[in-house]
Amino acid sequence: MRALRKLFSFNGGVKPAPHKAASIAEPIAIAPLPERLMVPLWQSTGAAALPLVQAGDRVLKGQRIGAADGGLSVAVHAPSSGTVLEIGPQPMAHPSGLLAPAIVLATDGEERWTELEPVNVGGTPPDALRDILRDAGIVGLGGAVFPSHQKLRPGAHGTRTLIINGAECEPFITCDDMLMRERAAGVLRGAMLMKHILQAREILIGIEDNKPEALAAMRAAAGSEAEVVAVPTRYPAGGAKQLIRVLTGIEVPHGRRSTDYGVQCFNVGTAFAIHQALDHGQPLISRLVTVAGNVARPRNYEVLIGTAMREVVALAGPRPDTNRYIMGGPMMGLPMPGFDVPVVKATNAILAGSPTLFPPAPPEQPCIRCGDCARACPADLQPLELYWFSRARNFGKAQEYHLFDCIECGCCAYVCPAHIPLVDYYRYAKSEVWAREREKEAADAARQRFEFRNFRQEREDSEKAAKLAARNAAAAAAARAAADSPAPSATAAEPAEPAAEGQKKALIAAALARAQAQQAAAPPRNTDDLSAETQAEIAAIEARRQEPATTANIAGGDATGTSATPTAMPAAADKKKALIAAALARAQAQQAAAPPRNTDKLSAETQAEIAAIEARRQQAARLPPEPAPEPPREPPLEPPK
Amino acid sequence: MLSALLVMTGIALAIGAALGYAAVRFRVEGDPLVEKIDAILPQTQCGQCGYPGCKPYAQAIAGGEAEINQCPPGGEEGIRKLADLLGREVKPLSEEHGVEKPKAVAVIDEQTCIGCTLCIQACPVDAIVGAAKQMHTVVEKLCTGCELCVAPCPVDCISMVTQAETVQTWKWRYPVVPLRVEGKRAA
Amino acid sequence: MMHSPFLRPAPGVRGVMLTVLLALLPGIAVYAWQFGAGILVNLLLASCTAVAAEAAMLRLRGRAVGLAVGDLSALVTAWLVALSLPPLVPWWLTVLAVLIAIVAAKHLYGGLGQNPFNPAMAAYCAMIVAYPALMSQWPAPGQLDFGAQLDLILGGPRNIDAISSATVLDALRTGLRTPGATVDALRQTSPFGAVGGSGWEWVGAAYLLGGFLLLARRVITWHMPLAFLLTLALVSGVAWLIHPAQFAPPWFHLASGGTLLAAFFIITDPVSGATTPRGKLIFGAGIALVAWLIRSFGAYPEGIAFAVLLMNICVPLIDMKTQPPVFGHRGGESP
Amino acid sequence: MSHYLFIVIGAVLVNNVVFVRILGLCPFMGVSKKLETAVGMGLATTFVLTLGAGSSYLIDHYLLQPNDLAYLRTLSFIVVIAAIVQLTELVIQKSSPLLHQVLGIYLPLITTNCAVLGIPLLNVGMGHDLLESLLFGFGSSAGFTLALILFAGLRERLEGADVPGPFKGTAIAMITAAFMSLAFMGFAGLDHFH
Amino acid sequence: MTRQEFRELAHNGLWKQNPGLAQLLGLCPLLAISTNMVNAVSLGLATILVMALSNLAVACLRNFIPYEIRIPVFILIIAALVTVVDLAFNAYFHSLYLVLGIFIPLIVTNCIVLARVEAYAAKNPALTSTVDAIMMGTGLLGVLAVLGGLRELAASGTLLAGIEMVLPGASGLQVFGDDYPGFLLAALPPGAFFTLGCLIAAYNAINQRRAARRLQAPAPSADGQQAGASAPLTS
Amino acid sequence: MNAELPGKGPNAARTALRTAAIMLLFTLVFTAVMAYTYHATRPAIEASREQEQMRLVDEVLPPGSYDNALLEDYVVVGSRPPPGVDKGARIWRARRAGEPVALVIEALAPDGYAGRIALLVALGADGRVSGVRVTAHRETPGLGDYIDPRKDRDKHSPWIAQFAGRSDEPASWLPTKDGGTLAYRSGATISARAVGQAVGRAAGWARAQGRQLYDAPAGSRLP
Ligand SMILES: Cc1cc2nc3c(=O)[nH]c(=O)nc-3n(C[C@H](O)[C@H](O)[C@H](O)COP(=O)(O)O)c2cc1C
Ligand SMILES: Cc1cc2nc3c(=O)[nH]c(=O)nc-3n(C[C@H](O)[C@H](O)[C@H](O)COP(=O)(O)O)c2cc1C
Ligand SMILES: Cc1cc2nc3c(=O)[nH]c(=O)nc-3n(C[C@H](O)[C@H](O)[C@H](O)COP(=O)(O)O)c2cc1C
Ligand SMILES: Cc1cc2nc3c(=O)[nH]c(=O)nc-3n(C[C@H](O)[C@H](O)[C@H](O)CO)c2cc1C
Ligand code: SF4
Ligand code: SF4
Ligand code: SF4
Ligand code: SF4
Ligand code: FES
Repeated sequence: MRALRKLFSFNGGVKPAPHKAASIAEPIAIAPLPERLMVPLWQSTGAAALPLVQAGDRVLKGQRIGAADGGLSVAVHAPSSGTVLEIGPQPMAHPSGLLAPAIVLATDGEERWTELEPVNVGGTPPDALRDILRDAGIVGLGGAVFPSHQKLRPGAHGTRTLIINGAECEPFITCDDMLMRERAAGVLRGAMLMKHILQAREILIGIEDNKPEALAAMRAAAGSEAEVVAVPTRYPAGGAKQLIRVLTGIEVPHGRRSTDYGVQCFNVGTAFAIHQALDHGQPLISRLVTVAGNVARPRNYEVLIGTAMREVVALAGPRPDTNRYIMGGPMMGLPMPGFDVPVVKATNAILAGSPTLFPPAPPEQPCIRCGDCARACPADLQPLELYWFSRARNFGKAQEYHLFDCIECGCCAYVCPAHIPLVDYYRYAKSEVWAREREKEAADAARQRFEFRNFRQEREDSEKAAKLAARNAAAAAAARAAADSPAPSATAAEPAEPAAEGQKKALIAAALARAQAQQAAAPPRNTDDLSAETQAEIAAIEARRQEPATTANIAGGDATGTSATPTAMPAAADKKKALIAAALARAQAQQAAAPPRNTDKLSAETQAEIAAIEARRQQAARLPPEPAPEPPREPPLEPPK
Repeated sequence: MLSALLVMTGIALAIGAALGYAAVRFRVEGDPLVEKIDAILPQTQCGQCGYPGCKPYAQAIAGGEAEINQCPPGGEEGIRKLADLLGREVKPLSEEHGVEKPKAVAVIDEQTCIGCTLCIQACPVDAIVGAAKQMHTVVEKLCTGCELCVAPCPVDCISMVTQAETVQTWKWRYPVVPLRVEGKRAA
Repeated sequence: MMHSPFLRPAPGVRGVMLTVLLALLPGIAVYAWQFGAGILVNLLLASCTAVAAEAAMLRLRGRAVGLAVGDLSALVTAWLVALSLPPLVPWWLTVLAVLIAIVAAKHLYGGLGQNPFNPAMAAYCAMIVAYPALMSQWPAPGQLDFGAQLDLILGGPRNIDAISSATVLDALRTGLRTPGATVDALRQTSPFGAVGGSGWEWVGAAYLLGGFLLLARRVITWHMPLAFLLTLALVSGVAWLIHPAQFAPPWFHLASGGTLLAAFFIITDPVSGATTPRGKLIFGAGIALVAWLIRSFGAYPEGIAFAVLLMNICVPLIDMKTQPPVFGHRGGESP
Repeated sequence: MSHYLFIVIGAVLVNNVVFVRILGLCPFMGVSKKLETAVGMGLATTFVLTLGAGSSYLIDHYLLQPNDLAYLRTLSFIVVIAAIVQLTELVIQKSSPLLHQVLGIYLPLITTNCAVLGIPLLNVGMGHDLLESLLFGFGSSAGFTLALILFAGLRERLEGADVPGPFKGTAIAMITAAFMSLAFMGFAGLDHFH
Repeated sequence: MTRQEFRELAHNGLWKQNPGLAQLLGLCPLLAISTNMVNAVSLGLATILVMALSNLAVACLRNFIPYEIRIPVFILIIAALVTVVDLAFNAYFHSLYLVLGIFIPLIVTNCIVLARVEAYAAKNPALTSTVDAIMMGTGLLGVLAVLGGLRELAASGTLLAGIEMVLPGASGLQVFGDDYPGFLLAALPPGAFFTLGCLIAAYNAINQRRAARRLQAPAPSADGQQAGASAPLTS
Repeated sequence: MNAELPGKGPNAARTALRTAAIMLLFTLVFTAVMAYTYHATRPAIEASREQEQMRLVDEVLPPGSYDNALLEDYVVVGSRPPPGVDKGARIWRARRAGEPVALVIEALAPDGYAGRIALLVALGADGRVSGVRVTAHRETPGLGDYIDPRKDRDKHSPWIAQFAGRSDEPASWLPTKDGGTLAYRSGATISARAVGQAVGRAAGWARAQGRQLYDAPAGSRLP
């Protein structure tokens, strides 16, 4: 035994009854293969994965079926072999109860693996390793599902200490405990791999001292490679910041990354998953799930991602009065909107709830400012002030009181004598703040675009000043001609006049007929002189038009899907992606050529679109103002000013 | 009587001269307030406030010509922020300027669009793409929902579609406070 | 929908308030034993008024009546009002005071938890300003039997000199205005007991007992009582050492008037007091300082109620300026 | 010495302009919604009021009283104060743009703060000399600042309170002011102990 | 001036923009002097007088006042008129003058006076300006009277005590019996703040109820008005 | 007060002159108005002021008991005031047919419950107190303010009336509670004690002065 490490402590915290004994009585069981698997595309903090398969495709176990989209996204994989039934909105393990796009598989029972390629870790550069982890779908299994490859970048001053989080402080949950007991070697191997990638100097494995077997198993596996430390049992000792504090004395402030302080923290499950991904080439398609609560036989199961929770709980024998599932522990867990939501990578436990086990919260009473919450808060916040301002929707003040330092551990609500759902208020406040930030960004972008448009209009006006006179003459002539035609020049903007009304209807009818005719007869259109960009745009729009049933119209009646909208169907998404890529390339080329403009702050995608619009403008400027090659098509409207 | 006139004359002369001089000498230049107000406005540029855009409305507020409750897209939250900034009382949104609506984007019915470009010209933020006689499309991300393109369309093919929530944009609800008894308001 | 945490073992506001009521019982018992059962009549009167007013206000505001009345906070307020008023005030004065506390100081602000001022103390201050004569009539221990007390409470004729012996604080304040009077000389006179006012020492001791119960049950923290009592002892001690003829000794300040009731039951009102640890220390010390100033120099003999209100005013600023450093912002051991 | 101390204590606490003398209430109610603005207004008022008290004394003592022109007090005081406000603004603008940014918008409001005229008039009524006038002016405006800042703190917190409908806003602010002035009555007597 | 204009001004001054209840201007005299009804009404009348005169004067002279010195000139005019009123009170209502103390000179800084001069009289003709001033002043007077009455009643159980200072020979009313203990607090500053707070709340309540009724009444047609008119009777 | 006016050309000096001239004009006109009003109301104001003072004097001294112009016939107390008398106070002399009738003294009780109490004490030439009136005090309303007859709840025999006609030894002018002879109300002894002592001191001093106070020339200052 080594000399005892000096441990630190954090303020606050609570000691709820552990309720862990029941589910560690039996070893981990493998959950049977379900007939149907629902793999949500959105399973990490970043954007949803982009689907790589289509309905009807056959897939193999472990095959990548969704590709990472952006830095905070990871891939998703087929948990078993079978056929893709559909890709579309499905129930989601999310408290909102909203549907989210998922890939639904019908399993064929063959469990046929795709080809797995173990990685030669020593011979692969770290960047490549990180890409491999991303494509293996590795996210943090401690609950936050943050992509692990992002956390595996050494900080500015290198990473000194790698902390493996085996604290598992929440009541009821025992999956990490069982993992450490049964698969200690794998966990340790994963830790060693991470140490290699991070170039860390030491590994500390923190385990709450109420798990003696896990401690023993990990100590046995660790030998001299890592130090296994028993930490005092106090919720939330497993919170990354709290564990780092306890083990190293370092406090990582909000908004800073722990790597900046030379520490990084991973869950034991994550370590094991990394071991599997690199040593066996096996992507993250299953995880350990504690099934406990209102069930006859609480136990840990290894469950394929995408299995319906109802089927998992059924294994443990739910009691008849079970009325809800909770994903996660009783302190931080989320209530599930139904029994049929799928197990996702974040599902460390499913607690079956009943009115007696988790009774409905007592009615909220007014806060009496007793300060119990502040004493319990491990982040040293003043939860009562956060509550006061969140409740009053005074989010600015709430942020002044460090709303975003709250780790949503629930200690404050646990001790609150007034039974206030404090964490809900903070979550509410946080999501409002985020929404406002989104709005603010949108407003800023809109302002820029508005100013840019005004600027452009001015420029165009002055450029065309010379031509204006001639054009005016032409326009006047056209207008006069139009006035003589059967459709007089009343504008459509005067609906009060019955004549105009009728005329409008006629116009619409005509336009409709035209549009349909156009559609029927393949395109002999006047697009020949359009630029490639415009044509690409039109192609995209055409494509969309051809697919009336696609996109969000089915999902929730919302608008069209840009690439970021998860509701986009794969085919459309693919096409769009191609288009966007093209546009991007174009835009970049254009940017290189053109002088920098006040649109630089926009995203690449938006810039591409603006570029397209610009191109169109120039095009339009080149066209005669009243081209009218097919006189009847152009309704007699005022010439553009 | 004379002494009174003399004393007040002295005071008045001194002050009148000082103020008159100061008034010309130290003119206040520019108004950073407008920028601050403009930063709060939602930049929808819809003109519902009665001004041709957010900036003019901001100038009107700063000049004391406009009330702070005329911008429906900014809604209650916007009014609150303005009241905060200007130290005024929060008021409900002025009814004559419209009502607060959930955010919507314009969608062009592409079957019907005749490509007249009128909406393109109407859109203050260049959110519509398309050329003359090509059917047009709204770039959803850029659309601020100002509805300015709806009226000019000669074939009424533009409709405003409210944006549905997704799992990512979902907001936690305000926890309900079950304190109020329904129907038992003070008479 | 129901959200995390799903375990909620906390006792509820009712439990907290019930503990406070229980902790007041020893004090009330000794009070009644020393000064007669009249105080019990006042307590009953105050309780009924408070519950009725609370229910009426909740109803007027369209809130659920049962739950909010059941939280017992109105009873705490009512008892504290009754215990701070002189025990022989006419019934309407008690009723008026409780109404001010519950209606004006509490429900106009939205009820429990929202009032910036301590309702009981607001009512006390309003009463001493409005009815200084009635509010300075304190009986000596064992002076009147229950019948006589009841008669006075119900509005019987008041022969002031027969019923009232000024409280020690009052006697000291007024006595010192007589040229040549000294604290020691004054303390030989009747209302003074061994340390505080005679009879009051026992009541104070019983409040102390209740206070320890509150501390043990973690309803209150040590910060406020300690800061309050220490500061009071300190300032009065220094003044007494400098000028013993003009200033009362510290133990006298600690044992007399409402000091001990205030230390554990009044300044600790969680709703209107400071909430941060440092804030609580400042709050308690501030009350002690202001109360001593008013006792020694001001126009009102007992300054604690005003001091509480004055510090209530400062609470938002105190809380704002004494936020403890948030986790990670301590700057302590980060590299 | 203690005489001067009593003047200041009396003006700040015992006879607080706002709570006891009931002067300067319009800015007290109007500029106390946010702490920052309250601080700005308080500082600006303190500056102007102290200067105003001094110069009013000088005008009264050297111009009006010798000429038996007491009836010109109101007029000359207010005009001089208005001028001080204006000149302060100019001086600050020139010497410290930062300070001007903080205080600028409050300065014009000060002219219609009746404490600014009331305190010099009270000075005359109480027969203060120059130093006393200055101290009284300073103490009163410090009392105003104190009241304003404390009130703003309370109002910021009250924003979250579930105040009954008709009382929301200024009504509850008035009631808060009522309790504050009740509390300040506790200071009675502190300015003249024996 | 049309009837319509007149009603508009009256409604604004008396209710919608009531200085004491809605604009919260001129609070100091409102709170300080309303310890009893006689004082309150007297000061209110003095204020109306000053407001009317100064609005009239400014409305007449507005074309001669350069923009840059408008406020000093306004103040000058108001201060002169206040001094005139002050001297008149001193001469003819001396005991009242003693009671009102510095609050007569303080009408100068009474924000409502300057506010009306600046906001109304500087832009409008003499007649409407005067009417505006009188209406605003009357609005303030109404609040002063109510406030003074309530406070006097609560504090001493009387109404119009001290009226003999203004109308020799008249006498006040003892409303509550002789053994009314009196609620002294009402006469002190806290009582002033509290009572005004309650008045403002009542004002808000009336406005809110009216607004609610307006919302309930479906159409602004004739029957809508009828519903509005009959509601007070039934409720 | 804002300086945000439209710039009317760069000639600051001229604008300043012009505004100054207009300002001056307004000042002159309105000062003239004020000055005129002042002169017009002056007699009325003086009259009112005298009336007010006489009203107070009348309360302590029967109006018919003297025939001189009382308000003009006074002496001023010097910088070292005698006990019970205010600094710089006036002492008026009432005479009938040139013979001393009474002194009306501006007295002061420094030790009221809430500070100084200003009094008007009328002392007959026979050594009897003719009447006492409180002119300014800050005693607790409802408790100590009974010393002011307007606040005294007992309107028929106000507390302050008990001084009238007394000629006994001022030393006994203490509340009964202190063994004196003065009544007091609702236990508020301090105010009563303060007033009684001040009246006693002032009266004692004035008596000790004898005719000296009557003989000093009108308007003169005592040492
Ligand atoms: C209150 C709280 C309690 C937590 N408890 C645990 C825990 O017991 N075990 C764990 O591995 N992670 C826990 N986490 C998550 C950790 O903070 C952290 O996200 C995780 O250890 C990082 O590892 P990962 O990226 O591999 O998931 C907790 C987080 C919070 C906010
Ligand atoms: C002090 C004061 C109190 C008032 N109280 C009421 C009132 O209780 N109810 C009311 O309808 N109007 C009240 N008024 C307002 C006027 O009567 C108002 O001009 C009248 O109601 C016209 O308003 P309307 O056109 O909105 O009906 C009050 C006005 C003042 C100055
Ligand atoms: C708030 C308050 C104000 C008081 N004001 C006065 C007062 O103005 N005049 C007075 O004589 N006593 C006043 N008293 C009463 C005295 O403090 C004291 O009780 C009374 O004078 C009894 O004096 P004794 O000790 O001589 O019996 C007041 C008491 C209190 C509590
Ligand atoms: C420890 C403790 C002390 C309290 N002290 C008071 C008090 O001094 N005055 C009071 O009105 N209520 C008191 N209460 C009750 C409650 O907090 C009070 O009614 C609220 O201020 C009403 O919102 C106390 C409650 C507790 C738990
Ligand atoms: S524990 Fe609950 S009641 Fe106590 S202060 Fe915190 S939120 Fe308020
Ligand atoms: S949920 Fe947030 S505020 Fe509450 S105890 Fe945890 S960290 Fe603190
Ligand atoms: S209403 Fe609002 S969003 Fe629309 S233009 Fe005006 S300020 Fe901009
Ligand atoms: S597309 Fe229409 S609704 Fe959207 S921003 Fe442009 S004009 Fe406004
Ligand atoms: S009246 Fe407006 S500040 Fe006094």
